[in-house]
Amino acid sequence: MAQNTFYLFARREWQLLFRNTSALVQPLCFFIIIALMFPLSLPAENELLTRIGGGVIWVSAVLATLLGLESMFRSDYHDGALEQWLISPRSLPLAMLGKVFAHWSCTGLLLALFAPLLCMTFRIPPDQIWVLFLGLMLGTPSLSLIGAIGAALTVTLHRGGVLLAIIILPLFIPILIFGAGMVTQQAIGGSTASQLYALAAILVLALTLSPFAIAAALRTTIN
Amino acid sequence: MAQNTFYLFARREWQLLFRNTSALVQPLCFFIIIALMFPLSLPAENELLTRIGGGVIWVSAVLATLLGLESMFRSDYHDGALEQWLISPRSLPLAMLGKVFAHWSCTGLLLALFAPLLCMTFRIPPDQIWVLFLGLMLGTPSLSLIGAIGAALTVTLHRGGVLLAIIILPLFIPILIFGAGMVTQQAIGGSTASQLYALAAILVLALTLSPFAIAAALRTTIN
Amino acid sequence: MSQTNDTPAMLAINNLECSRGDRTLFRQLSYSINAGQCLHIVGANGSGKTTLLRSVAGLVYSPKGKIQWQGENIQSNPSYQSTMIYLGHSEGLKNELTSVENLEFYSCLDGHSDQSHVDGDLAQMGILECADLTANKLSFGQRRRLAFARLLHSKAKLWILDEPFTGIDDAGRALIETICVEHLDAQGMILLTNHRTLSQSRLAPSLAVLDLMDFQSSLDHS
Amino acid sequence: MSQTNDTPAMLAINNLECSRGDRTLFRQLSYSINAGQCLHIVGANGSGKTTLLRSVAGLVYSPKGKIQWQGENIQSNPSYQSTMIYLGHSEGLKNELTSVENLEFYSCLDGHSDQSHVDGDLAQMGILECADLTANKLSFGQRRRLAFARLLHSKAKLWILDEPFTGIDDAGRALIETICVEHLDAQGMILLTNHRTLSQSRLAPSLAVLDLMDFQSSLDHS
Amino acid sequence: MNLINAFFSSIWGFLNRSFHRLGSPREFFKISNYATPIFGLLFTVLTGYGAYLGLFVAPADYQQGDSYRIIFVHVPSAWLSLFIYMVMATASAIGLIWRMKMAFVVAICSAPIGAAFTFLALVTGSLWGAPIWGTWWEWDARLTSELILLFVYWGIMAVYYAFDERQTAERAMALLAIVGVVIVPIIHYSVEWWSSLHQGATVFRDGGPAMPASMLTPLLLMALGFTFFYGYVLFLRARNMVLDQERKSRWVRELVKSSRATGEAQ
Ligand code: HEM
Ligand SMILES: Nc1ncnc2c1ncn2[C@@H]1O[C@H](COP(=O)(O)OP(=O)(O)OP(=O)(O)O)[C@@H](O)[C@H]1O
Ligand SMILES: Nc1ncnc2c1ncn2[C@@H]1O[C@H](COP(=O)(O)OP(=O)(O)OP(=O)(O)O)[C@@H](O)[C@H]1O
Ligand SMILES: [Mg+2]
Ligand SMILES: [Mg+2]
Repeated sequence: MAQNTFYLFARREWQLLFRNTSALVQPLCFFIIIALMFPLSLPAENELLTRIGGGVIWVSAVLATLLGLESMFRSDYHDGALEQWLISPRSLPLAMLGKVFAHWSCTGLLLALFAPLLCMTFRIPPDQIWVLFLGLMLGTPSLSLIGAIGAALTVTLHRGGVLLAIIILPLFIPILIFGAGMVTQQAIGGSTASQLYALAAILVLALTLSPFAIAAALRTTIN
Repeated sequence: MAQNTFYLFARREWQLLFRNTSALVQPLCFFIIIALMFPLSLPAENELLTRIGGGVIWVSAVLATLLGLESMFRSDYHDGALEQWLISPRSLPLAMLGKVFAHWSCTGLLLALFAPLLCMTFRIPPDQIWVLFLGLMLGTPSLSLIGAIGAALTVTLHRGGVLLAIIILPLFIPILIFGAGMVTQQAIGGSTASQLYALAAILVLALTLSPFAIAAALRTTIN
Repeated sequence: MSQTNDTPAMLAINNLECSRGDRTLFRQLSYSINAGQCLHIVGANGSGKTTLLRSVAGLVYSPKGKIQWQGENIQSNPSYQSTMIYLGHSEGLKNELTSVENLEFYSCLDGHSDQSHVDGDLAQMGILECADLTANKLSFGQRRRLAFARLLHSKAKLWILDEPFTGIDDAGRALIETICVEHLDAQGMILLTNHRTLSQSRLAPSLAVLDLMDFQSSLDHS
Repeated sequence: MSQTNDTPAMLAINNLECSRGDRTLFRQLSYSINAGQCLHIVGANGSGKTTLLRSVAGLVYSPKGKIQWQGENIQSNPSYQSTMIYLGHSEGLKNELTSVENLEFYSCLDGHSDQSHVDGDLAQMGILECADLTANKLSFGQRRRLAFARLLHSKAKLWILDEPFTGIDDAGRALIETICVEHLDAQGMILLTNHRTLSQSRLAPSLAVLDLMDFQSSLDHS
Repeated sequence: MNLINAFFSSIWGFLNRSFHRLGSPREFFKISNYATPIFGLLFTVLTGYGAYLGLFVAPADYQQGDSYRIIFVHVPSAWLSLFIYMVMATASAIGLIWRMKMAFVVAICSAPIGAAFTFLALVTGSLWGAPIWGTWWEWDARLTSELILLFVYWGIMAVYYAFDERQTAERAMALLAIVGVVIVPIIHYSVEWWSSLHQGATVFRDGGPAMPASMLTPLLLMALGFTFFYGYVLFLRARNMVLDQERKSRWVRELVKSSRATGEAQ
């Protein structure tokens, strides 16, 4: 039954996400549009874009994740589904892990897969692209997991979206620093190992702890 | 009665916004956090930040506005308040203008007032700060007005937030280009008049047309 | 349907047809309501009662058929909108505002320039103790009562009430019936749905019943 | 309150006190329910019925008093949770999923490995025609019926139903009463609220009534 | 005077009538029976001849050699991406104002075609840019605004498919299409308003086209051909949509019956 819970919730989330196919590509489009805003708002110089490209893509990924998080539990709260999960005998942390996994697979994973193409338009050299990709693959699951805690904490609040951003963005910043730092290091020919390990460590921590934190947050806020 | 409608809706929005004071400063915090993410994710060079600072602040302002837009009509839709406005004899465009005005006064206006401080931390020269401030004061009302059309169109949709971003960001981009372009022009000593006029023209257009578009969008999506 | 054709009806529904998706809910529905009448719409779950009420309120537009108020179409007709109130399942209350603030807003919206009656209205609906509670703290029945408080001082002639008695206790039901009777006595009109018969209630004397079933059977013939 | 003390009650509420904000809703509420019993909780709007039901469901925690299931506290007690179903005003249906998908999810959640009964359940609740409509298109009553379809094949012993008959037509009410009676006959337990008396209904034989008024009067004494 | 009056009123009457005929799905379907093959034919002839002239007859450019010949695809598709948007916005406005079903059909069927032409303009432009500018992508005003146009098209389609009630979807899409129309002048004038890599107006400019006739003729032929292609695909898509929307109406059922009958007869 335990494995089932994970699958049950992941499948439900996928069902909801695939219901309108446009919802599926939306985080991706959003990511691209944000990343596009920069070249438009900066002085037109090629070399500038190449230098800041990695950072811009990381910031876009963080913001795209953030925008998707807002709606993660909101409708479940309003239609009473959340209550039902809380009083069900299923393991809530496992259920939430399933939900977050499905959510990530349609946001973070997609972003990471698409980022290399975006990098090319910024004329980022291939070795840096590779590092960026690796960083996103390791970093975005942590973003989703940590972000879900914030989403759970703010679900009952009116205008929770903005509060969510404020409590979650500071937590995202270490991931952002390591991820973007990797690209910068690679650009100056330094070693990226330490940042890589840090990202991996954060991921392991997030994977083991945040499901419980999400469940606890939901239990606290719903009553 | 006409003037009243504007005031009635603006006051209601302010009541809601001031209800929890933390909601009030949230767009501002969000704006600051986004703007600060960049220095963290870029190679550490002072001169780089000064050059891209204006663009970064504009992008942050656009994103902060966007995040606030999502919740603009959502709760009114869910609790049935929107229906009541639609069938009331009051002029819906005027009511919506009031609502957007109150909304802007707590997001765009605040951002514009605060932006100069942020600029100083990026070491942007005072003449550019002045231009940036002017641009934001002219540009953010248009952002709120145009964004509200998108918010009205997507209010009934699940995961509307991301769709909202996709349909609205392309429309924001001209404003972004003009606003950020002003700062770049000022930096290279060019004339900023044409961008200024463009922003003013967009604002006049948005002020006159978008209330009707918002009302039409609401009438379309609610049934 | 007994209609006297010499006095023009206040609200006239003419050959109305409503469809949702592929399904036609009812067809060729004609009815008119005159001052002082209360029309009770009955029908099974999903038969289209709410859709009918929303059409009359102008929230749902159906290209087939006409709904007229004093001879004019109701679509974007401000003189109709200012004399009509619709209360459905969602009450239109803001969770973050208190009961008083919520009621004051609607009182303004309905065109009252003076809001001093609000406290009295809350007292009359038996929720004065909740006056300063934000609406999300109210119980289900208290929310409904708050929504109905709007009727107490309304100048509207036509009330459209979707299942007004849901979630309301016996005392509240008697109260609402009284309010409705007073409204009817003042030549008001009421359009309502309710799953229980109202023939035992105080509304009975001015009650007319419209069964949506009658307009569905015609669907099979075509 | 007549209680036989020799058989241990299935569900025992002991000296429960619930407050919301500054207000104490009820105090020193003790009651126990045995297999085959249906407890009807009555009280005016805002008296605390919903709060009591949510406490028993484990959604509201009150530090004063105890709620026990077969002698164990109900808080985070999986064996209790797997034998209890709570249906409140919000049905927990996802607007974007169809009726079938919604029901299948709950059937999985309740531990059924096989979902073939879902269509039959919908038919029994009279909403088979809406099987492939997404839930946001259902009428108010159809939503309620869909929520109740979950009870048909549930293995839960204790049903907690908050105003189960709201928005449901006469046929549906008879249906739900029948389902409840069958559940009680199979030694199930029901805790429900309803604003109308149930003494005329088919539930009457196994009905007990708990008036929250009785536990509010004690508030004045203290 | 009277004559002129009569002349104009008869023209007005004709326009009015054809407007209303086109407005009825059934009439549209009848007209499209004839129009579709004609558009298809015109498209093949014009594009074929234009391509022949462009690829084999027109002289090679003295600077760019043969690589410039991509102009015969790039410019028409870029023009069409804007033209189709204008058609879509106009149709949307007509639909919203006169509640005309067919206008919405035209608008929503145009969106993917317009998006396709925008995409084609982007691809051919960057293919062309690679040898000319030494880069296949540049964040410059014309290029970026064209990219934004692609997103606007996508947004419009996303909005249409996000609603499941058709009436709502149509009207929401139409509103967005009208609001988005600001992007068209921005794209068109971008080369003048911002200093841009992209070259300025070459064909439609004051003082006539800055292009030899041997290049201009195939270019215009191709553009006309592409326009007929748009009309052709639009008719095909619109026919399908009309049949789907009106599947319950009597004339569609009769149509199906009769086509079955002829199918069986054969
Ligand atoms: C990805 C890159 C490109 C994009 C997105 C693009 C986009 C466009 C657009 C939108 C137009 C129509 C403008 C209007 O009608 O107002 C246009 C026209 C044109 N483009 Fe490009 N273009 C690209 C690259 C190029 C290149 C590399 C060349 C050759 C040097 C070129 C040559 C032309 C010419 C000659 C016209 C016709 C100008 C006129 O008379 O209006 N384009 N392009
Ligand atoms: N897209 C659709 N396709 C088919 N049927 C639909 C669609 N949308 C709504 N419906 C049906 O339309 C009807 C709407 O009914 P409405 O809400 O008016 O019912 P009602 O009489 O108020 O019912 P209740 O007593 O439950 O409140 C429902 O039967 C619903 O299933
Ligand atoms: N923060 C608070 N301060 C004071 N009173 C509160 C607060 N929150 C809730 N209440 C009160 O608690 C009660 C909650 O009642 P509950 O929802 O349990 O009532 P109920 O008996 O189910 O009523 P109904 O018949 O209307 O459904 C309400 O009277 C409400 O006004
Ligand atoms: Mg209904
Ligand atoms: Mg209750």
